[in-house]
Amino acid sequence: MSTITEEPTTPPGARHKPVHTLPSATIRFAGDSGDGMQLAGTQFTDTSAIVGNDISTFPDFPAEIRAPAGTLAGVSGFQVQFSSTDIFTPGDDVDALVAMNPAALKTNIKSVKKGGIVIVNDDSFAPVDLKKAGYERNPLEDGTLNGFRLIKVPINKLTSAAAKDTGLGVKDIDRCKNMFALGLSCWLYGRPLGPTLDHINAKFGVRKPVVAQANILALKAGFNYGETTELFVEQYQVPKAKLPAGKYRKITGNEATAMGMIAAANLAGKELVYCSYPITPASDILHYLASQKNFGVVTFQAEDEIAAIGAAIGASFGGALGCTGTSGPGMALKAEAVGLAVMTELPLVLIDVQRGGPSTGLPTKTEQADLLQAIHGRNGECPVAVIAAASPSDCFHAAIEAFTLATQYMTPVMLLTDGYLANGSEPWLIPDVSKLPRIQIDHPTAPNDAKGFMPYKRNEKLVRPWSIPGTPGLEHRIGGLEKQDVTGGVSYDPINHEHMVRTRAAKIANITPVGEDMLWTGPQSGDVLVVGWGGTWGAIKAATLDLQHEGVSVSACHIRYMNPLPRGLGNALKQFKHVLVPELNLGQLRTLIRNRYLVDAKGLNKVKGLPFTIHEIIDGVRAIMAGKVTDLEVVVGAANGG
Amino acid sequence: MSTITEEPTTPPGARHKPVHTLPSATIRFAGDSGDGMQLAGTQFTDTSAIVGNDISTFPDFPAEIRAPAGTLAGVSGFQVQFSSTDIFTPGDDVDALVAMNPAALKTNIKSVKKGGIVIVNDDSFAPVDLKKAGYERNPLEDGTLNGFRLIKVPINKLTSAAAKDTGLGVKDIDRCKNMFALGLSCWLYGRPLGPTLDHINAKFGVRKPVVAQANILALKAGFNYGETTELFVEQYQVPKAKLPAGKYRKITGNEATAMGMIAAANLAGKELVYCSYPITPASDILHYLASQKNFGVVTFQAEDEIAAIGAAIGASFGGALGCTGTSGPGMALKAEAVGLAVMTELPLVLIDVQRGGPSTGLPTKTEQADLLQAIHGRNGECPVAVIAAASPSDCFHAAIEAFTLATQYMTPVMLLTDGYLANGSEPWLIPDVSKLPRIQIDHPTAPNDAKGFMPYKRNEKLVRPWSIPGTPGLEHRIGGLEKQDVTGGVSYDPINHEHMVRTRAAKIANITPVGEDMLWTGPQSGDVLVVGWGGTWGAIKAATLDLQHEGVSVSACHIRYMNPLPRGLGNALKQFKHVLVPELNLGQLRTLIRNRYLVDAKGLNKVKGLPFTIHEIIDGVRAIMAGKVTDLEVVVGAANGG
Amino acid sequence: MSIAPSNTLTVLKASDYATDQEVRWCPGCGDYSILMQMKKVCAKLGMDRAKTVFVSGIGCSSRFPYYMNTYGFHSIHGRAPTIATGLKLARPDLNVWMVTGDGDALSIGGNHFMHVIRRNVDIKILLFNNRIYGLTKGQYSPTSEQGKKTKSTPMGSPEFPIRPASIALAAGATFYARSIDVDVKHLEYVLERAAAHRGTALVEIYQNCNIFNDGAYDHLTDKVTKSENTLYLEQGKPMIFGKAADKGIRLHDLTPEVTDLKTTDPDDLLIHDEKHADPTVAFLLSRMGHPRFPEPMGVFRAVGHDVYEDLVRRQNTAATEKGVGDLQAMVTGEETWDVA
Amino acid sequence: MSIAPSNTLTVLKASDYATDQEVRWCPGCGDYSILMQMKKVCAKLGMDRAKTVFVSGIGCSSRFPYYMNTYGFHSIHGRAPTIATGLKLARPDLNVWMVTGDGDALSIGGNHFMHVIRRNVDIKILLFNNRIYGLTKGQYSPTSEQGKKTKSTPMGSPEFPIRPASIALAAGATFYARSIDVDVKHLEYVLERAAAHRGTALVEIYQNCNIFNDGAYDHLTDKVTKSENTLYLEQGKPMIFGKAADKGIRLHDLTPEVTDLKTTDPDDLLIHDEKHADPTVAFLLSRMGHPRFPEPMGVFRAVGHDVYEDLVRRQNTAATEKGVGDLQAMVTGEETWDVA
Ligand SMILES: Cc1ncc(C[n+]2csc(CCOP(=O)(O)OP(=O)(O)O)c2C)c(N)n1
Ligand SMILES: Cc1ncc(C[n+]2csc(CCOP(=O)(O)OP(=O)(O)O)c2C)c(N)n1
Ligand code: SF4
Ligand code: SF4
Ligand SMILES: [Mg+2]
Ligand SMILES: [Mg+2]
Repeated sequence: MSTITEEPTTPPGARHKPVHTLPSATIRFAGDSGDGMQLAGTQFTDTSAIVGNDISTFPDFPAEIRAPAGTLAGVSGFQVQFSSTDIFTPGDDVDALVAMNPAALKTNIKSVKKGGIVIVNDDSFAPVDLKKAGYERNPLEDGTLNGFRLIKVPINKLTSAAAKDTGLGVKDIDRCKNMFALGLSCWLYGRPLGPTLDHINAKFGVRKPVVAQANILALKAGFNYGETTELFVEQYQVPKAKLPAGKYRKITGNEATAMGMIAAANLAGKELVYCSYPITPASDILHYLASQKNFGVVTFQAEDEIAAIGAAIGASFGGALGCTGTSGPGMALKAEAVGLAVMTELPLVLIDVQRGGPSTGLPTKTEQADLLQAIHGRNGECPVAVIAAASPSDCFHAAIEAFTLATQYMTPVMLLTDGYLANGSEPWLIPDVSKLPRIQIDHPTAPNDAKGFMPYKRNEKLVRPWSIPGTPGLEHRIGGLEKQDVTGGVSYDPINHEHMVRTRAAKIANITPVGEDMLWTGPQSGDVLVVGWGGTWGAIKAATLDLQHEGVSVSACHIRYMNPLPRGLGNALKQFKHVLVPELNLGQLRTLIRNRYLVDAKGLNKVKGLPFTIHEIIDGVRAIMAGKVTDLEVVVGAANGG
Repeated sequence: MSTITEEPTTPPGARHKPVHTLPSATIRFAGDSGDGMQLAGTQFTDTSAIVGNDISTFPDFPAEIRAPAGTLAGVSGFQVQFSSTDIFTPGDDVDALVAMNPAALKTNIKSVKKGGIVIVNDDSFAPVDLKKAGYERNPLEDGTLNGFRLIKVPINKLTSAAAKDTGLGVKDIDRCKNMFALGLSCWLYGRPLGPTLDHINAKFGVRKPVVAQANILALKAGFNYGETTELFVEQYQVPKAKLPAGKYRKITGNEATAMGMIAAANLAGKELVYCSYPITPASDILHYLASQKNFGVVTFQAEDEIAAIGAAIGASFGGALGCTGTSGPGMALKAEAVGLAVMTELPLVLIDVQRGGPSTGLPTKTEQADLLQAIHGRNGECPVAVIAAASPSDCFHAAIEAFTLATQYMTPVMLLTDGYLANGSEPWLIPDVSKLPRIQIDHPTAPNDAKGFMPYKRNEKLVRPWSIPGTPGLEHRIGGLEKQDVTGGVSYDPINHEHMVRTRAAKIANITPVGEDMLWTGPQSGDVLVVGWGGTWGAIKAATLDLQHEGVSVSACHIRYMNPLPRGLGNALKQFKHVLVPELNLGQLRTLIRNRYLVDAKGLNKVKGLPFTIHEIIDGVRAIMAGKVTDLEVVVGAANGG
Repeated sequence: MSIAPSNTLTVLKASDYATDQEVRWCPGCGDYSILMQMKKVCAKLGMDRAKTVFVSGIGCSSRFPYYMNTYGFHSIHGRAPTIATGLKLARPDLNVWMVTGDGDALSIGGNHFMHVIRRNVDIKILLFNNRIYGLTKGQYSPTSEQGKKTKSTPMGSPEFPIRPASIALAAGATFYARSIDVDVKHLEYVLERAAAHRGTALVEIYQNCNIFNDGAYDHLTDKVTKSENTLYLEQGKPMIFGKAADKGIRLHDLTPEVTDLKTTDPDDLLIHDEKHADPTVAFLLSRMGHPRFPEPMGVFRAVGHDVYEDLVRRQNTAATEKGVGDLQAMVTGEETWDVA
Repeated sequence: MSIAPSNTLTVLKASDYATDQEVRWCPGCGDYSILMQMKKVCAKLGMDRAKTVFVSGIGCSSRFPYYMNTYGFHSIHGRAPTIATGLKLARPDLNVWMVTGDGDALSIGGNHFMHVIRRNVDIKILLFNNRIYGLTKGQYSPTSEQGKKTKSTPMGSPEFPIRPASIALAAGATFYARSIDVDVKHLEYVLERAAAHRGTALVEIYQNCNIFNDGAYDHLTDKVTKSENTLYLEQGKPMIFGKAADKGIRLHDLTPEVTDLKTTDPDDLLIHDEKHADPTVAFLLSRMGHPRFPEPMGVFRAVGHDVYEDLVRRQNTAATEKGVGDLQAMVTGEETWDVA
């Protein structure tokens, strides 16, 4: 942990070249899956965070484990925006692209700003490399890159030159390329090498000193290369951001989700039993929890998603906090068992880290198309509570809220995140856990009725008691057949069935949020209200603020509680001329809003496996204000599939 | 097959007692699961149909195979309305109840009209029988039945007396009780015994002549008992209905569905491969199809519902008509695989015979709560076509339409029926199959593009070719990962993904119905429009006609195409002051309508595992006209689960 | 898992394990006898009702929990093993019994069945094998004989039946035993043995469905043929059967064969060893069946082995010994920075 | 099922079975070799590309169909057996191959795997067993050894590995063979044998995942230890192995044991019989494994047996012989009445 002094870090190379100060900048590292771009990006991010910038990252990797070297399919990218003001997205366009090979250049050049910097590894543009990337001619020569500031660097040669004396093998030295690129990037944006040096030493220092040395040499060579060569005429710096004071860390959505679950168990004085079957992009939650066994966390890698939810239900029946996590296809498989949890009214948390669909779809890409599945995807009238996290760090709180609702209302709760939140990261003002509210849970120990124990005798919130095996005198039996209210016996009585269907619905409908059910940006009335949910919060908020600065009468209402919808929402919607609902689907939240409030909400829908850019939202708002509703209406039409 | 002369059948016993003519009557046979009530009811129905009445039946049996004799759980009932006018439901209230034991009396007496006839088997009202049914005192004596026309008949004694000389064992003779009750009922309503005699002879005549004889004696004894004793002061007759001329049969929804599937295969010149895992109330479709192997029907009883849909998809890929049928819980399990069929754009028909939910719910009861699951119950944007049958015989046409759409649009099609349609029966004017339209299917035999075969090259309806293995030169590979349009190759390209998501949506949105997408009762404008779907058609139509006769400005629009919704619907809704949507759920169609058309449709919702009565619909319409919307709105609130 | 009552010392009778729910199986169903024997064993072992849980799937057999006055969970079709696994992971202290049918366990639930056995979770499984789908009114099941005519196979089932014992042993079952509904003493013995086993104990119970598959086991119940068709396995004893105990089982060219004791050297007979480390001999028994062989009854295999939830819990203990988790430390993580 | 080309007589080369798709496995992955051998065998047997279909589930291994220039279906996780079954029911004339992984076949797909084998559907199954989940980046699988440290088990897997061969044999497999990715000749031989079998032919292929489970089979590939750890099964031959062919397998007290040939009577050695009617011996082989035993390689079992789709189709034929279905008659039914 390093502390930062008040005076801004002066880049060490700053004496030689003019230094331009930027409010914020976005850099993307792109190369082969084997080129270590994720590591370079992460290090650059950590360094930027440590020097006090606000940061937001977007890693983007292929579905294949390791597609053939040099091919378009094999390109792995890592984008980070670092800023002196607070930011909410990894940035729309890239100021500087580092492309380690032609494939990386080809797949990423479109995102670079006109006039942006493009650093390419000159040594990997041989005809064979170009061919692999499907380039007829060499883009470095045929003018493809006119309008960009192209900087060709023979990274292979320079790296091996730098590390040749370490005695490390050619292959291993070659692996240091990413450190050279990182060093160069650090110089360009005046980032200190310290944090990376620490990281290298921590990782290899003891076990593989030679490897450590080689990486360090490459890193420094890259830095010095920027400083000494004439390729770069200027250098940049991004002053630290004015973030609220305190201790920060960087966090991804999956980390936050896992930590939130452990925190919830801790706050409830319960054991967490996490049951899951691996699936991208949810697997890391299982991995993280499996490494926290000293918190009494039990992880169960089940034989499939159905077994996972079954085990979670069994754990909840036993009195633990049962939870199951997956992604879209896995959630589809759990549908029948969710019904069992609804009928037995047991606490259960289900996490859906949404990815591109339908079917196997785009496993490593992000999307928001599982909302209606979460709400309607089961047989019968089968209501559950649904919460959606708005940012990587929000996953922590959303997870705690999910467990709080599940146990307070004896109901399954779905927590929706997505691939963008799961893998993206942001700085997080570390919370003081002693300040987090406890989760109060009482298991009955004695009969709750003169006639004996009544497992379905409800409290004023229509919630039944959570009585667990091992309690003498409360022996009872539950199951998936319709239950008689109060007694919990099997009942085929028509009146009781209607009563129970409506009771289960009312219990969910009347849930009182235990966290913010909507996040507002701007006043609660005006011309345009942008209503969003989930991982699009950052882009929508940034766009809304930009427009507000321009004097546009626009506000944003971001929904965290998808079911039940926020109490005030219906009224809030009516305070605006236009309602725009941007979603990474064909309009799922929109259908809920239109149905519930009969408000003619319009959709701004994107289904590309990618998050919104700020400009896409801004353009959407402009369009709707300009009355360009019919265009959007086409989208709306498609959205309803009919 | 018997033909009917113009003059109404005069009941043989008519000479002795006054005969009242009724426009229609409703009788219910109720007894132990072992009492053969389903058979008695079926025979009474067949006879009524044969004498030319319109009929509608409602069998209602317990979830247990054979619950303990005499208990409430073991009661099995069969209700039939027979009429001289055309009817659409098995009748609201019962004119005559035949109760074979106290449990049957207790569970059914509420449905009997004030002043209605209650025939009880006096021999089964011993204290022990009363106890089993939970009667403190004997209802035949304590005045419980004041206001009904109670007729006590010692059915056991009379039956054994009638059959004693056959030499049949006591147990077997006892089994003839239902025939005695049937005979008595036939006398009461002037039904001929002929059809039942034919049935008995056909069933036992050869194999078990003694059993046949005993049944016949009991049947006749029952009939004569009515005629000779003074218990009955009068007799009734229900003249034949003015049904369109032609040859009729009785048909249940499950029979019609299965026949429709075979017809579809036949009309398409294809083999039907039906893959299913048994589940109530869908199993009979499998049973029926398994007995039709001479139509080239292949039936596959899979290890579970997922295997069933997987096999159906495999069969479709092979060029057969793949179909899978189940009920709600099974449909939930198929969700992931439906996505695969959507992504691979293969024809597939899924049948959901809806039952009471959620979870295992009420397996033998009816409900309409799987509509939103059918439309939204999958991960990702995953549109399929959804059709709902309106009556038992309509299942035949709906099944043909489902296969037509599936093959013409290369898409999964969900066909929704329900337990009420599945087991209920009605007279059916037998169609001339030679008049049914052929289903045109073309499998490509040569490449469809200069560059070779393009499996995802679409026609003007956005439909890809159905090319099947075994065709030289068209070798290609499909799967669940996002497909590149035209080539069908795996594609992670953002633009292509959005294009494909919208293309799949548009393909479904633009489907042209191949049958009636809505059924209208009354003018297309007025005060109240009752919008329904599925098995509630009969009750809604009957109620609407009744109200129209009273001069109420009400029409009914019954939707058969749930997705895409009928083209004209949006406009039609706006031609009425009020829109009422009666559903056997908490408002699922209503959410679709409100979302799509922003019309403030109100719900009339019943979730009792039972069909609507005509009066419930009538009252609903009256309520909405009387401006009692807030009451209904409560229902609406619950409907949205939030 | 302690099965002795923690909360009481009063001795319980079989009837104390009955609920007020009326039993809703068909009159004459084999399930009644199994229920009775189970209650007897509970009483005999003085099982703590509060700490005992019966988990089931869906089927006639799966109604079982409603009739036991313990904790119970009547879940969904085929998934009981998953619920029982989660329950044991959360509550290793509970005495968990699972009740399932041939369809529930081997058709829709086959995979979970295999995996719970493989993991050797400490639960007792009662598999009611009536070789038919009872609750759905009589379709063939994975254990139905080939050619069986049922509602769904009017021309006979084209499928080859599966042997639950073979699958279980292949999955590494540490305990497998077989009995039959009507042989109450034997059934009681087997249930006791299962209760005493630590790990997954599978008891396959031949059960007569007198409505849809009546007489499926007549060869094993019929007074006359019974003893000719049943081989009672006894630990350490040679495999002998027949009313006159005049027949035995020996191995010839690695396959079992029935031999006449008059003409056979007793030492050639197979000796039953339920503790055999290698499951192969038990597997061999699982292949024996009517009509070629007598049906082995009793405990095929009972070996000690680590229990899944123990191994899982040990990891928590080991990790915790290195230091109980500190929430603030976890949330803080390794790399942090301060903003003043 | 005819596998000889119907439409052409031109001789095809292995390369003719390759698609234009670039192969996207990691460099060094064992899958490459399996793909190559498969293409060779296709060419050698002159398989008709138009009539051949590769069906797979999800996993690295399941990408296989994209690389075969035949018809192909890359389905969803664990469900390939169901799709293959439906395909064969509709089209018995097709030559259907299924490709799956240890997770796809034995974890999520375990039940379908068991049932397709039980039914003996005429498909060939290639099970790529790398004892890890490759595509999801390295979690343990049902075949991973106990104690294995993976992303999801940092303290070691608490599960007991399953033997695909044991499960398959318990389910009644009519053909089971085992080979390994790098032993190309042996793999080719085994694939040919599978192609020749009528019914479900399961081929388990030990495959190295050099990214997440590198060296899982070193004991079988390492020049030095290979022959000491491998037992090549040959029909009718005694089970002998070792570089110097100096060791054998014999049965002692019904369990296999390794014996030194110098001190053993050759007649005591087990003789391999893949045609043995009773699956018990094959089951015994399925339990043998490193380090206590050499790993048997080759064809464990290959017996003839009715094929599912034949039995199903025969019912259609039989029914049709009694009279092809008449649609009008069916719709009309037995009981009708006329309204004038
Ligand atoms: C998901 C699902 N599929 C199908 C069913 C219908 N179903 C209920 S029990 C059963 C099989 C019962 O057979 P078995 O397990 O042998 O139990 P038994 O009734 O014979 O005791 C089936 C298919 C269901 N309830 N749920
Ligand atoms: C329903 C579903 N659950 C989980 C996944 C994630 N997933 C894809 S492949 C796989 C396992 C792969 O292991 P294996 O079958 O051994 O194949 P390998 O990659 O090792 O060849 C998993 C868990 C998925 N795609 N779909
Ligand atoms: S159907 Fe068969 S198994 Fe079910 S309760 Fe009746 S007799 Fe028992
Ligand atoms: S991850 Fe392993 S199995 Fe998958 S392609 Fe790479 S090496 Fe092969
Ligand atoms: Mg059964
Ligand atoms: Mg694997």
